[in-house]
Amino acid sequence: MSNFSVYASRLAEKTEHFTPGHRACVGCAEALAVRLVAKALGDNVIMVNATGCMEIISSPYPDTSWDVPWIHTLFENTAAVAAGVESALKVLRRRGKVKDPRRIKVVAMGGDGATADIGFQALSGMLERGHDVLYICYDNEAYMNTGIQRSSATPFGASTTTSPAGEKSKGQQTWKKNMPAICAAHGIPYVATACPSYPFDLMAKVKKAVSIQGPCYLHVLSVCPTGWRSASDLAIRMGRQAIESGVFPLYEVENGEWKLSMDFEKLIPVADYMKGQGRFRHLTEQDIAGIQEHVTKEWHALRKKCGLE
Amino acid sequence: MSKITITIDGEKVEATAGEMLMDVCRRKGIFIPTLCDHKDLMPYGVCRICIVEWDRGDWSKMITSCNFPVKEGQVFRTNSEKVIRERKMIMEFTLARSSKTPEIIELAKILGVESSRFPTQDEGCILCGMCIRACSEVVEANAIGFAQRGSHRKISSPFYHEATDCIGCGSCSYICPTKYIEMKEDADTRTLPIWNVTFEMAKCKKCGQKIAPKKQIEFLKKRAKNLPEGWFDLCQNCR
Amino acid sequence: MDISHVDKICKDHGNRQDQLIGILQDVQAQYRYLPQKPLERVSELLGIPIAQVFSVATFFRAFSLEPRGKNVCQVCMGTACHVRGAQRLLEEIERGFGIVAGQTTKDANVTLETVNCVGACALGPVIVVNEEYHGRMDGTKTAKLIEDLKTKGE
Amino acid sequence: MTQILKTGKELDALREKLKKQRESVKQTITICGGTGCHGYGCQKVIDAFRQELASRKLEKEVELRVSGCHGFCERGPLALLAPSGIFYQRIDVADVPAIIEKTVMKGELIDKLLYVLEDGKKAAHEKEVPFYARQNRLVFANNQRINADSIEDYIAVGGYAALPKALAMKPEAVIDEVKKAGLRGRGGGGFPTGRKWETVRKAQPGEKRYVICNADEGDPGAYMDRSLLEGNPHSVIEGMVIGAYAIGANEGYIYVRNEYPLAVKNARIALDKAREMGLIGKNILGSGFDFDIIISRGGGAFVCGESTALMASLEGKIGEPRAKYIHTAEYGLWNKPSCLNNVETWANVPMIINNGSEWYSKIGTATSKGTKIFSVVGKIKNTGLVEVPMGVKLREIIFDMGGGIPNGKKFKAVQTGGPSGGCIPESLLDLPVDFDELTKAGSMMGSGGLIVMDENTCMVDIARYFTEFLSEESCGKCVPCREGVRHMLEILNRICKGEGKAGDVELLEEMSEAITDASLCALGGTAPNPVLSTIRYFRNEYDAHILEKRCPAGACKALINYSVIDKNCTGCTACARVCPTQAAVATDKPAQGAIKGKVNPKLKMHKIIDEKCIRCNMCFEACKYDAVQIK
Repeated sequence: MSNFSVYASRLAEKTEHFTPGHRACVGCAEALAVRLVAKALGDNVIMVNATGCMEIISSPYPDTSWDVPWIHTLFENTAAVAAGVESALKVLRRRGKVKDPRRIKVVAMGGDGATADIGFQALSGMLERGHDVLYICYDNEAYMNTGIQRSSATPFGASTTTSPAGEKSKGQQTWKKNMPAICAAHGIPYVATACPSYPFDLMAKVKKAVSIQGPCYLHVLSVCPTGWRSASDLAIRMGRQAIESGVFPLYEVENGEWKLSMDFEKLIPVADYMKGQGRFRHLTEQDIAGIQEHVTKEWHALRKKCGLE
Repeated sequence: MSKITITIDGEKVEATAGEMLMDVCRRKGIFIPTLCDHKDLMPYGVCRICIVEWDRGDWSKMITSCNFPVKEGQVFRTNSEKVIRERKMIMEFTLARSSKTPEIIELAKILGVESSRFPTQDEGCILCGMCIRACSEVVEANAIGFAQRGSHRKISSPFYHEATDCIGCGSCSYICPTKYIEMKEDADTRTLPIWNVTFEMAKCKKCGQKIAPKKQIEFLKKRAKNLPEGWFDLCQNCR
Repeated sequence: MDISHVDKICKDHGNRQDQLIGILQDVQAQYRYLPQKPLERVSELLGIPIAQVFSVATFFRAFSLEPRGKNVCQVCMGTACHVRGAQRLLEEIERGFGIVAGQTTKDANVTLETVNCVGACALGPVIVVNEEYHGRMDGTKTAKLIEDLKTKGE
Repeated sequence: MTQILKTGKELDALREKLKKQRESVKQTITICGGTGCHGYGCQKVIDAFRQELASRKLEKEVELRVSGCHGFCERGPLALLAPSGIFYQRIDVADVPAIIEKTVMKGELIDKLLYVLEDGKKAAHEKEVPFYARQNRLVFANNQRINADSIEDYIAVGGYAALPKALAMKPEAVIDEVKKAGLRGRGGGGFPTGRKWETVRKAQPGEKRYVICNADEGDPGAYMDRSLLEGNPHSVIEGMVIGAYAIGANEGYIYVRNEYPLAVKNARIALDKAREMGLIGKNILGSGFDFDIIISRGGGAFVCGESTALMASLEGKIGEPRAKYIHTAEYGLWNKPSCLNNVETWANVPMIINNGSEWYSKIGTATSKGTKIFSVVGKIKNTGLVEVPMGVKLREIIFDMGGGIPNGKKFKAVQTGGPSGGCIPESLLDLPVDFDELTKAGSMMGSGGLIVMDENTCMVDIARYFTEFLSEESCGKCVPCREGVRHMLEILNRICKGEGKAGDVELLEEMSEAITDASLCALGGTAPNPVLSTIRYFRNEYDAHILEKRCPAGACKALINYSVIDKNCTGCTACARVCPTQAAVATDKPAQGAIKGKVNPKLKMHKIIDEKCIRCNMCFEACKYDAVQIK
């Protein structure tokens, strides 16, 4: 699916449901990801949006970027609200108040903090109860909205305001929490990872996820030039490098079956990916070698799960 | 283009003269089912599911909204009993043809059709012609077409052999609404089994990643002018 | 296969796209069917994609992509012929040659086809053998026709 | 030497000259050279005449004309002698010397070649034959007066007189004349021709435009267009030139079926001749108007009768129609304004210009003007082409001109409008034939085929036949037509096989609604007509098939049996000899039937073994003693 590049782009949906004019930073890949997701979802959808960058930038009073039904929720209850919306729809339909014969898709979205940390238990509950909701996590690897504090999704070695690099510290001291694997462990029908640097892959996965009945989880890596301290014109390339280096592999877990979306004969060095980012500037070659080792190990473990090794 | 007012389901709606009715309905959030319409292709009007009733006062006429250019003052009904009844019948026809295709089953359910009263088949292709139209209108490769006619009609490569004009861009596979057209890729090749073609992939001179089928790049080189030397040798990342 | 005829046929038609069907008719008359090579040449000369030429060649009833027999036997299935029993005659011929409509006998002697009205309704039922009209056919006349065709093949 | 005509006056002068030439010939023999008569072997008769005339050195005094179809195909080969007006029918090669010897040279009648009237008297002239007597031949008139391949003949009988007249008028005035005449398209839909021309003239100012003649007569059972184009191609060409002038087109097409080789040939000759004489081409008759016509051959697709499909096929694409929310009059061939009319419509045009709209509009009914050619075929005595004024009753056509049903059978229905039309029962035979009345009865005018059916025709089988035809001829583009008609056929097949279920008829009606309303083109839109009209008028036959598993007409193979009536069987063995499956066999009992009044006890009675019988009808046809019966 990766190389539909030339012609498919002319056939892709052109209507925007996440419209321009929002307040995202220059080069924000997360806003791009939301735009692509909104395109793939179409207009027959209800969005449930946790507090975070995407909520703030898209709904400054009295404006909105959304032309689909949209509700803002708190960090901790996004998944719970989405589950409520979905249940309410069921009831309204039963009572004949909703007459549209189509399935109305309920999509919850939040950042990595709202997903992996604060809203974690609500998410787990929603997945476990089997609501027909697609949960999308836009992972920019820290609390960017509030000023770049670390989250449990911040990668090892990254410098944030709460995991600053200095003489005593080398930045984040723990490995990134593996949210997709955790969600897959709930036994839900569909889990996938995606990145806006591969727009057709991302849109295809969104379309697939909403076509599946039951809870689905999509984890989208979103490059944040502000928080990662990288050049704002390199967000797309950085996303590609994350995938090509194996730092953030693209895969799907459909009914417990793991499938790699993009396989590589040879991964590019992690160092190539890290060198453009200010948050990793302090790391020594030795540190990076350690990270490389970890990434390689994880990559092989993943390929094994996918039955490729 | 002049602004006009038409009436849809009793509501006055503003539109541009000559705009297709389906687009007006979509903008208003009125659900019109369709299986063959695509915004980037010319309207084709074959699935007929998008029919609506055009109210002419003392009589009415069924029209397909995807290719109906609206004019000032026209009145339409998108959910009259007649529309619902006839859509169901057409859906039954389509469902009988593609009884195991998830996308068709889902749309049938939406329209209130659980099963078809006619003998069923399991045809993945619904003959919407999107692949053929994309290939000619968007890609301009004209590699594929319909063969035969009537109930024998099928999509086909010339002579049912290798589609010699195919460049392997995969647009047909991308646009296919029922995922009938498969595209397979491995390390060095891309295959579209339905057109009996396999392509060798060009690789990026710098990073070695696959870019596109070599034939597609040749096709593009002929058409794209004023691009820097070696533009096609590199992948998007390395350019 | 000698495809030089194709160039002449196309030239006679002025290499015009609007003459495609006529050109295909003439190509078929030349080769008794539409082989792939000549069609590719037509596509090239007229600037019509081969996929489109192929679509046209399979769409219209008059064209055959399979080699046809030395003799072409067409049974008119028009309404006038139908009400006068054309179906039975067709079945008789099918039995006679052991093929069904649209097929060619194994010895490539006879191709059996049905046509929708040859416009000789007053003569119905009509059987056209190599463009010769046989009108007011019945079982006995048809039996004779079958015999004649069989002898022609020997 | 062909003269190039530069003005209308030169044309008139030429006409006078040709007329004189024509008059100088003492006698003419006109042989019908239509496809029907060719089927009867008229070519041999023509050759015989030629030889005979040559051997008697009469070529100068007696002109032999091979004309287009005379219409009375039932009685071919036909000959018409002038100036005596003697009409001979069913001519054999052997009769030729006698005709020359007796009739041409001495003016005597040959009794056996005359048409026998119902009262046993013989008719020597066409006018006395009921088939011709009641017709009003306008469009068709010249067919038997001219050599089909001679432009001189056409000019001599007044052809191309309308052309200079029209060229002297303003294009708008020509359109106005056609509008006032009330001419409606003869192809089936009956759209007012003048209005169509006007739309084309006004569409896309400054752009190129086209006129097209639809000679892709796809309706099985109709062949008037074929006969016109074969017999009098110049009238069609003249009509097209006038039409092209009126709408401002410089290019025209004749889209003709390849199944009509003679029509292709004659039209081609006619175009070459007209071009040589400057009647088409550059600066026609010095008017400054350029127009030329190209022949395009069709590939055999009924759907190409649909204007958009025909145009797609002209463009070298597959013949699939498109939605007509944007009319072809505005965006037609190559997206340019295009005017498509069928052969008969074009042939009407010169007449209107020659005689004026007032004259024309007096013929016909209030909404349908002029005459219409019908092909009367099927189970009828006098098959052939008749041209009658609009508004004539179906009964007159079928019984008075057509002579009724042969073999003493009863009339059951008449199918009008081809596969898209419907079946009309006896009770509606007094219906005047015009566009609107036929539509009201659930059928349509179509191109004018009238297929007559007798009591042995099964109406369910007819519905099945048309549905099968349409299912095969559907282009397959849109769902209701491709899938719907196929399922209808499947249901009808079941009914004909005796596997019908209660509710099938209702399901057919339910399907019809969606297929009619939602199909893309008129083929699908009218596809359920045969089914609906037979259900409407012959519901009892459906019920007999479904509920009683019986075919009242004895036509559906699965529902009938062949058996031998013992008392009629003479033991002649004719059935056993023709039976392809040895189902008809001799028993050991002696036959009871008499041959020439005598019973021969040595001959054995025959029987038909039902299990072996394949219902091929051969024994029924072979038995001369009515001993084989169908139940």
